[in-house]
Amino acid sequence: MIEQAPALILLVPFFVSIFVALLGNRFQGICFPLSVLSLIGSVAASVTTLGRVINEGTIRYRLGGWEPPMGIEFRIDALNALVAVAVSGVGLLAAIYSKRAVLAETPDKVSQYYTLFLLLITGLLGMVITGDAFNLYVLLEVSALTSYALIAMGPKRATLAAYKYVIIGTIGASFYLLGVGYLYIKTGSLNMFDIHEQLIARDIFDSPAILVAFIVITVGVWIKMAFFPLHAWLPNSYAYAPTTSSAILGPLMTKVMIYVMIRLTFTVFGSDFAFIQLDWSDIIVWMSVVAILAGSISALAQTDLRKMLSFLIIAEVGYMVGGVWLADDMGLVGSIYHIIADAFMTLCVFLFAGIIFVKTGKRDITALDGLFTKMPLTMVGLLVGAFSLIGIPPTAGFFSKWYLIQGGVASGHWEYVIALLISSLINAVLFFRIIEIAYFGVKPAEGHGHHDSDTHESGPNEASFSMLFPLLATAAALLVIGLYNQDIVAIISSFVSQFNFGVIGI
Amino acid sequence: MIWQFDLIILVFLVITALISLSVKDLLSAAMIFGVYSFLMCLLWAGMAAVDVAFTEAAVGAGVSAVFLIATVLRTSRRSSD
Amino acid sequence: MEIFEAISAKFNFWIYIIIMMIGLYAMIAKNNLIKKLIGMSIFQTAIILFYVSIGVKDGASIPILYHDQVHPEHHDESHGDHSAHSPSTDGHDSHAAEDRYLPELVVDGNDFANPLPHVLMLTAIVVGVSTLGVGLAVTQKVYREYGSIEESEILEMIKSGK
Amino acid sequence: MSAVSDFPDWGDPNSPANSYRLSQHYVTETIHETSVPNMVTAVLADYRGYDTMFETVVIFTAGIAIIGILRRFGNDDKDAAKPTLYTKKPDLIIDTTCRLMIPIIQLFALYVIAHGHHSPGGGFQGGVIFGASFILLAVSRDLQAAQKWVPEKRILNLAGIGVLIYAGFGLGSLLLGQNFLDYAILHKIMPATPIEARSHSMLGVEIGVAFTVTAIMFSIYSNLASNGSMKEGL
Repeated sequence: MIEQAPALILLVPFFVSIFVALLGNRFQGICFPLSVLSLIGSVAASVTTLGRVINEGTIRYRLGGWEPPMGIEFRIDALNALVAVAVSGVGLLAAIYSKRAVLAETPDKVSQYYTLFLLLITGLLGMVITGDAFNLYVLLEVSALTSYALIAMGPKRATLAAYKYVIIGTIGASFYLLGVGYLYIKTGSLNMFDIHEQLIARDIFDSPAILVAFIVITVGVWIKMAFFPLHAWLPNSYAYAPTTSSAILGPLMTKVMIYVMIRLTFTVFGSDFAFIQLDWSDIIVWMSVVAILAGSISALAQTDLRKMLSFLIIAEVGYMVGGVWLADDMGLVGSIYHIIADAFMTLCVFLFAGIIFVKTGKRDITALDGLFTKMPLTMVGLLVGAFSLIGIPPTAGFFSKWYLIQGGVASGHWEYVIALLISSLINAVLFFRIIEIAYFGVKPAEGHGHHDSDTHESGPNEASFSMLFPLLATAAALLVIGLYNQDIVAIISSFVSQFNFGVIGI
Repeated sequence: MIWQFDLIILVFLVITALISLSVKDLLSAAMIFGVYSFLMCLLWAGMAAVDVAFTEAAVGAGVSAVFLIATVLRTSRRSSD
Repeated sequence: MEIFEAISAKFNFWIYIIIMMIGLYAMIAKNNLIKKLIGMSIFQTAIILFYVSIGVKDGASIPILYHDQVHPEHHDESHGDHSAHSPSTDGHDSHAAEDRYLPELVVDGNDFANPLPHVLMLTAIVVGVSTLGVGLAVTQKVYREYGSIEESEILEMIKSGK
Repeated sequence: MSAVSDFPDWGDPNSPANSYRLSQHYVTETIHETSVPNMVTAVLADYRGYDTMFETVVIFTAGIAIIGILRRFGNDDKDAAKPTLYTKKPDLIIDTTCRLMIPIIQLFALYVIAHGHHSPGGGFQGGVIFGASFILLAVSRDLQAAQKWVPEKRILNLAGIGVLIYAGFGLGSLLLGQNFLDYAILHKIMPATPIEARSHSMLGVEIGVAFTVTAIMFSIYSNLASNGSMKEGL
């Protein structure tokens, strides 16, 4: 069974999603346990695969038994395997959280919700492990269609956001498809690695068609990941969607697209083309600086908790795009590490926002009033997530920022380093504001500070276990990722060291 | 493949695309979109892509147009632009 | 004259770009939600046109083998047409003859159009109609919530705090 | 746009995309390796079968997504959008014509599905045509009449079973010790040689696709046409 593990990563949630669709209407109770079980299976398979990748190097899995340029293959190296573990892990935690939230928010469509949820994770995992450029497009559309639906199932305001997402998401995916077509017309191949070999063999890096392909693919992927000038669809979609949807889309969708960008830039086009021949890294790093600052400052202006977090995602996307385009080993390591760390920390804060919304029914940050006494454990979870977003050791966020800053210093992009520090400061302001409200309560205008604490019932009023457990598990995961950063970075470096940036190495 | 024939269809494609986007009556827009899909299907059949042409005839000219019409009749038929 | 030839040899590619721009313009600039979706479909079919154009070969047939090529009882009559190609690939065929279907049949690659873009575009058409369906469903839900499918009217409703 | 001038001439058999071994292999070797004359079907269902499986999943997802977005269970018709054009009772001519047409359309759809190996067509096209026949029924009478034939629950089961058939062929080859979707190994449980097993599995897979597409096309139509209430169509 172990050599089939790469396929099982996504086949388990895929099969179970169909069973949920078939049986879920009749036996609503089985949806949740089946989903959780399948994601446990998926996590197990991806961890097994990661173990094999570390021991044996790149795994190639031929689907249909055909040789790669003819058939489709999975090619799993350290980068894929690591991201697959993160994606399935985040999926599992969000699935556990979903138990109460789905019943509360979409009570009559439980089976459809879980089917779409599992198909979304299937699509994301498929994008992560596939080695075929066109297959990536198909899976991109699987995950896109599910996310449109998961957002549109929300309340009134979510539908228009979902519509905008349908239009912009389709533009992004179509641009990607167009770019793949340009590559195909020049190389005649669809397998990512084979395209790269063909590009070298035919020596057509100078061709304008390849340049256009690169631009079109990159812009398409940027649209999907909400890189700053192209981010218009994201904040409303994530802020108004059902809480489980934003808990799964917020951490995963953008991060997987960043993985796709890294994979296409490095594996298909090659670092020589992207960094030495084009030499655009200065422009793109400046764009990411703008993205970081714009995301952070817009977040500062929000009073809606989830909208604020959505703008933080845009800033985080800026970190990672900038980190990749620093054209430096440390920057790339930092970006990949940040994909994993950010998936968990975004999950952490979105789970927190979801718990608050389900418990109090309010979207505003004033809902956090006096939460330390009411929900102490929930606040512990938030604190870890917030510290990680701010970048306080020993959480994961500190180490990813550390590597990114090192990369920025090594490649001389000081503007990026400064933007990162400013953004961390803004995060600190944001979260200390939340903590202040949660600890001291909102002071009424009259000045009787502790007036309404009498009206609240005293004593803890925690969220149910199924909601609290994933939050605390995520918080623990953040600490673990932070503490074991050396090992994770060692795995990442085995991927990064293949590429030559022509600058100082690690 | 006769290129004159091809060119004529391509010109008609551009014209139908423009018309279907500019008429104010959405029901007509949906119908003209069906025409557009059918022309596209002819073009592909000429390019020896019979399977694709078959699919486009069934999907683009048939089912998509029906979906569009169903939605137009369920919402509003008039469009401001 | 050279420019004219450069254009005429690739007029398919030029027109696909025109259609794509029309679709993209409609997706971004139109105010009506259904018009935007029609624009989206036009945009996607333009890309499909581009792919199908890749697979075209002059003088090539549809990518399906002829009936009498495939059925061995008729094979003798048709064999003459294809014997011209056989010397080049004979040695390649002989050793694996027992695990190949119809090992004596030789197909010339230039006789048939490239099937791969067709396959990809079948998938893309399916994706297109799925996206259109989901988009229309979202449009109907927007209409149910706001009573309008004009984007500007809906945005005004949101702004006025409804 | 400047990239266009860099493209190979239109219809050039020696362009990279057409001359590379990938396309040549599909053209020249398909018949030997899979015993299917229609190369498009062979590439679709075998060489790139994994893509096609997810193509089916895209359709399935769209169906479920539309139910998730639009469907209203129960009787909350208060905010239902009424159709702007209301249709009258069935017309005699339309009714009779459709009664004649629908069986022929369905027969043709079955032919397209089953004959996809030898002529243009296959599960997807046949499925759309089959679904269209139900849509025609719903248009010519009303949604209730079509619902009597194909109730919503049965539609969804059919769609799920279609995907399961496809994935089941993959799972079968996985359980027999080969990679996912490697149909050749299925000759162990089929009365056929490994190469013919590929051909037969493709037929099975096409039937799975057809199930899903038929079901979902009708499901999407009935949801869109009734604004999610499944009560009155157009």
